[in-house]
Parts: sequence; C-alpha cells; structure tokens
Amino acid sequence: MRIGVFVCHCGSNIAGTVDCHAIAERAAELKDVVYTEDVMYTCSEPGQAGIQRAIKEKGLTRVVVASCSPQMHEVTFRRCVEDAGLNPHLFEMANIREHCSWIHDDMPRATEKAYDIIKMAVAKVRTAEPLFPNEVDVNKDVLVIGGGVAGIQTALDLADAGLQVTIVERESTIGGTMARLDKTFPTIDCSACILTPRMVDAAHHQNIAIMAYSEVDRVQGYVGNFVVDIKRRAAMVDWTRCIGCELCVQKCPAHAPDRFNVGLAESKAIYIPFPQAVPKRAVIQTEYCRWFQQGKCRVCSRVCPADAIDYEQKDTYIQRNFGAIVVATGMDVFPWEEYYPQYGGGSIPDVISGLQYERMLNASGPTGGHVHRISNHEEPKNVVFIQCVGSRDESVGRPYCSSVCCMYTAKQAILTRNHCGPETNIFVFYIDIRATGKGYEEFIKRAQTEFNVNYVRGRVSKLYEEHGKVMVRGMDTLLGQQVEIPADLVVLATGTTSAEGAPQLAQALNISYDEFGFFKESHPKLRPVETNTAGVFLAGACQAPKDIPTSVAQASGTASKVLGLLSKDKLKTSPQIAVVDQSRCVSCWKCTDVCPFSAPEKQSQRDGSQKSHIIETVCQGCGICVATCPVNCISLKGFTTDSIIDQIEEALLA
Amino acid sequence: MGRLTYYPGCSLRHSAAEFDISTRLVLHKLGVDFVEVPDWTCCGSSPAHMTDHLLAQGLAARNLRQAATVGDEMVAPCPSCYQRQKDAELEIEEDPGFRQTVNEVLDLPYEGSVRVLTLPEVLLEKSGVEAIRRRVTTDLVKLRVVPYYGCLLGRPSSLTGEADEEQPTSMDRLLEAAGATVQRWNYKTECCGASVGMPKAEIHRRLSRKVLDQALEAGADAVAVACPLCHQNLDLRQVQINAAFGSSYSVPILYVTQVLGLAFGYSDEEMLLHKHAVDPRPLVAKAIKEAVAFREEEARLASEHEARQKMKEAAKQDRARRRAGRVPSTEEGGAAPEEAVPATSAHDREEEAAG
Amino acid sequence: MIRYDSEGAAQLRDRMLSRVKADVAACYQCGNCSAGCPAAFTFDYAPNQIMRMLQVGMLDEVLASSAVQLCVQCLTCTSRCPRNIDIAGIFEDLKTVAVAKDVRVPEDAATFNRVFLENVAKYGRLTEAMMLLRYNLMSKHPLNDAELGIPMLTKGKVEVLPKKAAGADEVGRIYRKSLEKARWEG
Amino acid sequence: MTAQTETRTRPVKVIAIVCNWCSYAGADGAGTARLKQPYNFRVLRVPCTGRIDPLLALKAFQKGADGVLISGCHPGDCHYSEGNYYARRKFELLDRMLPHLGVESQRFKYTWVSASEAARWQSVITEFVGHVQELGPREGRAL
Repeated sequence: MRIGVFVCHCGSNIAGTVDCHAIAERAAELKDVVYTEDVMYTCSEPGQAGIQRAIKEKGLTRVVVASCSPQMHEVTFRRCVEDAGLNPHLFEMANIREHCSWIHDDMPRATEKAYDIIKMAVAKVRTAEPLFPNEVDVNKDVLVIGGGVAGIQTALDLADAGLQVTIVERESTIGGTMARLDKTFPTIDCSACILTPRMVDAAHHQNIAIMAYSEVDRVQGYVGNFVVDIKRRAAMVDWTRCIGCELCVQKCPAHAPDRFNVGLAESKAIYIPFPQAVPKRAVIQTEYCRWFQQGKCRVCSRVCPADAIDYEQKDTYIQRNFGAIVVATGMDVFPWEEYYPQYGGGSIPDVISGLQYERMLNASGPTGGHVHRISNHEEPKNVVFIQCVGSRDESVGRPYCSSVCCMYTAKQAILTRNHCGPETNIFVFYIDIRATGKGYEEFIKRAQTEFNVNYVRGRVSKLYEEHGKVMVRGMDTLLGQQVEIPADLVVLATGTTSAEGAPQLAQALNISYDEFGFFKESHPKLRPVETNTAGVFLAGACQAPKDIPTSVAQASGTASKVLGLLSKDKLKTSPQIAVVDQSRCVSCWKCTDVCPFSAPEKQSQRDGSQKSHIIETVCQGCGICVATCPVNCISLKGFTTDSIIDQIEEALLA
Repeated sequence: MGRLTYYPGCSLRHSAAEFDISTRLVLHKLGVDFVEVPDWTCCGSSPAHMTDHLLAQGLAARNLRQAATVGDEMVAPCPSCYQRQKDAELEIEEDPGFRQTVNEVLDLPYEGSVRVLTLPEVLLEKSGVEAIRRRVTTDLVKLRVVPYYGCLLGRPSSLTGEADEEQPTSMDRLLEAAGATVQRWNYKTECCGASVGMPKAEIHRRLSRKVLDQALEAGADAVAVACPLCHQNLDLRQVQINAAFGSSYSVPILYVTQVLGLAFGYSDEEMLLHKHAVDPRPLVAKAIKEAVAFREEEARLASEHEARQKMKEAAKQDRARRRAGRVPSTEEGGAAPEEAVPATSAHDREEEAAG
Repeated sequence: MIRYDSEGAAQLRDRMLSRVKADVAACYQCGNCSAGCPAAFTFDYAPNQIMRMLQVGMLDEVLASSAVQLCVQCLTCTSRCPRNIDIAGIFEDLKTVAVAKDVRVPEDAATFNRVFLENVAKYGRLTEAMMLLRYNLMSKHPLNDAELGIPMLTKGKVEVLPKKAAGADEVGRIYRKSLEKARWEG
Repeated sequence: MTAQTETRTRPVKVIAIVCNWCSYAGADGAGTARLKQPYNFRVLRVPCTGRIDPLLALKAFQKGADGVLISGCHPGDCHYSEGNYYARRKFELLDRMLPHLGVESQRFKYTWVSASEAARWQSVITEFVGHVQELGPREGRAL
C-alpha cells in the first residue's frame, strides 16, 4: 500500500493558521505513507496535475488531500485520481479548513489539530476498498411543484426541450403571486399582459400537464426514479365537465371573502379566482357553501349547464413516476396583522398591505383601479407607505430583507401619482433603499423627482386613528425630528415569508430548509438551484425572497440543470451502499423493518432458507440497517465499522 | 408560608389612598387572602434606579426580604413599585453572585425567593373573571371606559405576563367582568409623562392631554387606570393641562379597583370617589341610573319580541293545520327546494316572468 | 468636524453588553425608537442619535445631553426596536453613569432625584408633600405645583406631618453604602 | 506541578460523530462564518446518525475519549427520512446505560444541528467541550 498525502495551503486560508509545510513533512512518518507534499492550491489545475503526476511517478495507490470540506471538493478530487487511473474511492479528504484553520487562531494548536485530522483520513483511506457504481434507468418525466411564474418558466423550458412535465399547483389556477400584481417594476408594464400568455402557453403545451387544486402528498424513490403520490383536492365540481362559464358564480347566494383580492372584496362560495384563470374551473369552498353548512340551496347544481357540480366528490390520490422534481412553491405575504399591533393589527380599515394595494390599483380589481380610502371611499389626500414591515425586524422574527419591497413600494408610489393626480401627497418611510437590479436605482430616482414622492428616512413607530385620519407617528432621522402625518391611506410594504406548508413539503422531499422555511440550496454560489437530495431542484422565491426577473432567470437555470441530468439514459448510483454477509445473516428481518427505502429483500437460498439481500440500486447508503443488525452482518461500503474505529483510535492517540 | 403579601408603597399610603382602600376591599370581597409586608419601605422608584443600580436593587431587596418573613408572593398595585421589585427579584434569582452583592448593603441578608405579581395578575389568577362576574351587583353597562395601562403594566411583556406589549388585555378583562362597557382605543400603552412630569412639566402636560383627547375620541366617559402616577398626571393635573392649553377637559379618572368595587356594590364614599380632583360621582350616578333604565327597556323589548314570536308560531301551526287538511302530502317534497332558493334568485325569476 | 474614538466606542459597547445585555453596534439607525418616544420633543438629541453617538464613542456628549436625563423610562423604544436592543436599559444605565461621574445633569432632574432619595433615606418611605415642597423650593420655582398642592391638601391626599417608618434606618444605610460603593468603583 | 494535577488539568479529548447532511454541513457553515470553537474535539463524518452503533460511542470511551457528541438532523428533517429517530432511540438507551459503566452521563450528548445552524453548532460544541472540561479527563478507563 502506497499512500500519498497532499496538504493544501488554500492561499492563506489554511496556511494562515496551520503550518502546512511542517505537517506535510510529519505525515511522511505515518504508516504506509510514501509521499507527502504541501501545495498552494490543490484544487487548481496545476495542483491536480501534481497529484496525478505523483500517482504515476511515485506509484501511489491511495491518496489523501488535506484541504477544505468534502462537500466542496470531494467530487473534484475523486475525478482527479480517477483520471490518473485510481479507483475514486481510494481517496479521502481531510477537512482542515472549515473544521480547523477557519475556526482557530493559535497556530501551534491548530497545526496539531490539522495533523490529527490528516491522521484520521490516512487511517480511513488505509481500509478503503475500490468501489464501482451501478447504473439505473432514468425516467425522463419531470414534476414541477408550484405553478407561479418560476414554475411556469421551468415547465415551458423543459417542455420545449421535449420532456414531459407535470405542474402540480395547490390553488385552482396557476399564476401564483404574479397573477395578483397590477404592474411590474421597473418598467411599469402590466403584470397580467406578461404572465397570462405564458399561463396559456403552459396550458396548451402538448408536453405539459397541469394538475391544479392538487398537492404532493408523498415522495418515494430517488433521482431518476421518484414515485410521487399526488392528492387531488375535492373541488366539488367535476372538472372534466366544467367549462368555466361562471354561471354558478353569478347565481351562488353565499358570500365568501375573496382570497385572490386579499379580502378587499367578497366572492362567492363557488369560486373562480380571476377571469384569466388557467385552468378556468370552479371550486366550491365548502366552509362558506350553504349546502355544506346548512344542507340547503343547491343553486349551482341547478344552474350549471354542464351538469358539473358533484357534492359527493372526495379527495383522490394518484401515483406518478418522475426522474426529477423542481420545487417552485414561491412565497407568502407576511401576515402583518398578527405581528404589528402598533400598526393597529388589522383593525384600522385604511391601513392595508402592499398586496391589497396592488389589487386596488388593478383595473380589473375590486375597485376597478380606483384608489380610495377603505373607510369612506374618498380619494386620499395623504398616502403614506411604510417599508420593512415584516422585514429586517428581529422583534417579529424576520431579520432578513424581503428584497422586493423597496422596488414595489416605489412602483406603487408612482402609480398612486398616476391614479390620484398632483394634489395628493405621497410619503415613503424607508430605512435603506435597496435598488440593485438593472434599471432599479434609476426607477427610484424617477419616483423621487418625476413623480414627486417624498422619501422620509426613518421608521414608523405607531399608527392610530384620530379625527377620521390615520395618524402616522414616525421619525425623520436625517432631520433628527419626529414627524406626524395625518394620513388617509397607509400602505404597508409587507415583506415576504415562506409559503405555508414549506417545512412539511421539505420533509416529504428530504431537502433542507432554513429557520424561516425557505429551502436550502446545495451551495450558495456553486450549486444554487440544486438541493442536497439528488434530482430535486429549486426555482424562484421558495429558496429566498426574489423578484420576478430573478425568479425567471433562476427558473431557466434550473431547467438547464434538469436537462443536464435527464440527458443521460442511465444514471450511475453511489457505490457507498450496504452489503449483507449472507453466511452470517440469521434472517431476523430487522433490516427490512428499519430501511426507509425498502432496499433489503428476502432472497431464497439454495438450501431453501431466506437471507437478507440489499438491492443495490435502491439502497441510499444511510447505514441504518448496519447499526441495527444484531449480528453485525451488514456493512456499509465506504463507512465500515473498522474504518470508523480506526479513525477514533487515531484521533485519540496521544 | 405560601401567603400573598401586599406592598402598598408610598403613593398608596397618601396621594393614592383611594387605590389602596379600593384594592384591599376588592381583594377582600373576592376572598383573596393577603397580609401587608411588615415594615415595608420605599422601593426607590424612579430616582433610585436612575442614580445607582445597587441602590435600586438594595431598596427593593429589603422589601422582598420583609415579605419573605410572612409569605412567598408579593402584589404591588403600583406598577412602578412592581417593576422595581420584579426587576430585583429576577436579577437576584438569576445571579447568586449579585444576591451576595445586594446582601452586603442590607442589614440582614435576603435568602428567600418571593415572586412579585401585578395587581391585574393577582385579580385574574387568584380570583378570575368568572368569580368577579358572580359578585357584580351594580350594573355599570352605561359606564363607558377605556383601560389605560400606561408604560409599565404592559411592558415588557416578559415581565408582566401580557401576551402582547402593544395590546395588553388584563384590564380589559377585569373591566368587562365588572360589567363596564370597554371602548377600543389606541392609547392603552402610551406614556402619560410619568414622574419626569415633576422636573419637566411640559412633557406630562402634552402627553397626558393626548391621552385624554384619545379617550374622548374613543367615546369614553372615563379612563380606568391602575397606576398612581398615571392617576396623578391625568386627574390631579388636569387643571394644569387645561390652564396650559386653554382646554376644558373634565374626564373622571378611576382606578380599575374602584370600578370593580362600585360593581360589587360599594358606595362612592367607600371607594373614596370624593378624593379625585375631577369628581367622578355625577358620572357614576348617571351611569347607574341609565343602566337601570336601559335594562328596563331591554326587558320590555324582549318580552315584546317573545310575544311576537309566540304569535308567529301560533299562526304557523294554524297554517300547517289548515294545509294538512287540504293538500295531499306527496306534493310537499316538491315544495321544499322551492323554499331553499334564496330571495334573489326568486326575485330574478319573477322579473323574467314579468318581462 | 469630529474624530471617531474607536477605543472609547469599544469600551462603551462592552459596558452596555455586560451591564444591559444590549449591543449598540446592532443599531441600524431606523429611527423607530425616536419615532415612538413620547418625550423626545424635549430632547436635544433624539434617541437614535444618542445610539449613534454611543456607536462612535461620544460618551461625554451623551452624558451631557438632556435626552438621557429626560428619558421617562416608558420602554416604548425597547419594545418596538426591530433589532431587539434594550434602548431604555441603555438610557437607564447612562443616567447612573452620569450620577457616578458627577456629570452636570440638568438641575431640575438632579435636584428632584436628590430630594427624593434623601427624603426616603431619612423617613424610609416617601413623604410626598415634604418632598414636593423641598423640591420646588430648591429648584427655585416654588409655585410650579401650587395649583397641584391645593387640591392635594383639600382632597386629603397629603400627609402633613411625616413619620419615620420602622425600617428607615436600614434604608439610610442602604443609601449610603450603595453610593459609597459606586463612588469607590466609579 | 505534580504529574497527577497535570492529568487532571490536561485538555479533554472529545469525539464528535456527525451526519453528513445536517450537522457536518452545519459545522462547515460555522467554519465558513469563522465562528471560533474549542481546539480539543475531532469530527467524524458518517452518512446518517442512524448508522452509528452505540457501541462506537463506547469504543471511543474505551480508547480514551473524555466526551462523545453525536449530532444529526432535526427530527423530521433526516435526509433518509427516519434515521435520526432510530438513532434517538438507541442513544437514549445508551445515555441511561453509561453511568452503570462508570461514565458520567454528562460526557455523552446526542443533539441535532441542521445545515443552516452554524451558530448553533458553535454553541453546541463549545458548551459540550466546556462541560466535559469541567468534569476533567477520565481517569482509570474501566470501560
């Protein structure tokens, strides 16, 4: 056995706190180590070439690279040694950067620790065995979860490339948040004019199937071969018959808050969110329906020309297979009412959210695009916008910037000027203005100059009603003066929050999410649309708050990643899987009980007995069975018990 | 042990005697057992904690020690006293080292662990809304009040047990339980100017005026408080406010315990209403009188309504009887859905027919 | 023009971290504390400006400001701070620093505090009438609360002859010991 | 200083066995954020805490570890759905068994740190190493 150890300086990232040269020299004394070297940047091209040269010239049979986290470069180096003719699993990484140099200051002690880490890696690589991947067939259908602008974009890109795409959308129509917006910044072009054609494209595309009013219930399988259970929620309307004529909606006698218009108007118990809905199908909201609540009515059923109403409909479940999953579940508006009692907590009628104002501005919205006070329908004289409501506010558990509010507030302020004319006073309370996109800063300047919007630097502490006005008590920090504005209408630039149910979906998909419910990408810079679960990708605001251009750009990026994955007919599976020593198996079947993937199967032996056998393409390599087997007859390739004990020993050796 | 001790504090001894008396009577009426902290002394609020931290905690710790000799809980109706003593309680509990430091300035060490409570906390925890409601004998439904918590009854919520700092609810619940009509308003927790009112009169005048203004805007006849300082600024200094702004406010300021006491049937004299600068007696008398008239009217309307219902019921039975005599029962199935069609649709159809 | 005092700023930050558990460096100057402050209209510096001054180490200016002395400790700022900074706690601590350092605080406030505490140290409990009287005499505007005094007297809200409470002597000792300790350590 | 006091005050040795998906990534994140941590712990990476046989923890104590920390994904967040639940069951048993084997239960900890919880990793490891240091090095390894 001939082991080579390469210690990376990573510029000064490691060498700043670890004496790389010294430990490289010391490592040469370790058993089986025949060659060591310290390198400025091991991951660079010359660095990798050096490793390959050493493998050939020094006859190395195993390699350890001491550098950064394996999550960063394990793949890189495995490929590197493979190209030099070694099995990629005869390679091990020692993480002396994230786990050592970056968390310590004292060079002698950090160096000692780095040496220990290298010793552990050498011990591990000593017991390593060559491993060879299996190949599995790939299903080329793609599931897109969420039919907002990001989901639509990914679906269209993939469908245009020839893949079969299914969009699963929780609401009864696709379109997402963008469908509710009036105009978009910084161009002030109509949101519906951009989005609705894309929605129709998706609906008519021969490679796209839309499953609206449906949710992902369960996900099994693995990359290339996901098995997904989808729940079709009972709409109480047979969508194969419904033609979206809206006759039922017109005649329905039961009123319900209009969710699409964020409560600014009333809708009916039987509901189609908006005229351009795709698919345009009715849904009965049973909690408001007279038939479901009082057992009387059935008006919709009588007026429906297509005989589509079905009060007996139940949720149905269907199972589909996919090769890849794109999560594009978007975001929700921050529920400010629960968190800001100092702004009236929703009890002051003339204090509304940004999304409500968006609906008010919209010509097909509840006020027909007329801006008026909610309390008395008069045109407002003083309109006040308050930024960072539910953003950058740790007192409400939202320390992050929602990234879209500065811009949408500027847009709404400009539109207010257009709607209300020059007499109206428009104020925007801001802390900082974040206008980093293309043309954004220019847009802010136009709001301030061309549209005469008064930007006040400071936060608003309290809103309260007085003499028919909403008193805005704020601060002009630049003047060092408190200000009070008797406002007619106050629009809160409500921040964004993760979509309802995001953690549950993440758990079903086995992907990570942060404390706020946004899904975690595999690497913030290098793998921004991948997740830690192979075959599951992210698009849009489900990953972090995003505006439309960024969501769409990311969605197309995601599509290209999915295409890259599915361009192959077969996928190599990880060879780091469990294997049973059948001669010692006692057929207790504990392994079949605990395996989350049903990888162990009962295999009949020649003598008629049954022994456990692990299906290689199904095993995900978690090792639960290994720790569970009472006779220790299962071992996990790449993480054998011996190799773990060897590492422990090395770490503890004085 | 386990007794509730009562810390009146300096204000309640004299300038806020009506708060003291009404609190004692209300606790007594509700059957809440308590004993006064023996030989209590001033808590030091607010100059002490703005002068020296150890002085402040030392003064408060002395009272905790005194309370510990007879009980393990302490109610301080005055929110300033409450806050000082609660603050000392928490710091001493959390930091044994600090307990030692404090004990160095005391004559005798404090080794106990007394839990300090606000008055609303005691009323709600030891008695509760239901118990209060049961003891109400005088109807105060026509007394429209706003609960004024001021700074210290709601903030910080981690200390006072309120769920929300901006919208505390304990006084609302107490006043509603007493049968008063509680108006929603925006100034529950805005400051009245506190004791800075003394060195800088301008502050309290402006702030207290705003509180009175908002109370009236909310449609209240009186403001309910639970703080001697708030009471002084709003009641005693209302003349100063009027003099400074040329206004003519005359808003009675009642302690929440006075409202409870009145509801329990105590007299104006027992609740020491005459001690207030703005005399609340006319308002209280008027409210009680109006309530009686209101209840009479309510009873009259109810009996009328009942009579009408009875007549309707009788007529319906009558119709049913007659119909049963005439119409075969098979047609009833067809009639039922007709009935279910809402008025609008029926109306539409009539119009169509007319057209 | 000012020069930033980085060392002083670091010391101040540490003091507030250890005494109040508040990090002045976390302040991002949104101005919410100032917006909601009921007394800020009488301040020379708004609360957010005080926070900024602390960030750059301007302790002397802060201690000399009327803002620190006129803060009413209503906790509105603390309760609404989006960075969860205990601003009122910082102001309270600054008041004690001002006392310990003998910084000239506005006469009214200093007199009020002194009269109050001396009264308490003497009688064990606050005798409001005596205190008010002495305060108004010492602050040289004896008629300040005259309108107040009359209703207080007539409404029987004043104890005319103060009595010494049972624990008064101990309170006097607490007063003297604490301040002595502060003087030695300050 | 006598030899004996030296052993009592020497830095303790702590082994941290963490899962690849959550806690290892969390520790990576702590490194990326330059969150300072104690020197005397060594990290061992396994795919999932479900892979960790409690005997491995015992082995570590036997080989001279003064403390063993196991850290995985939060309940419900396991990359393999339920590995951390199986791990929890095993380690709760181990936790109860350790004192009978002469190992103070404070020397063993099972916790969870997600990939996004860099600061939590820092506080978990710092506190744990601190507690073990308070107990001091283990002497007379009966186990």
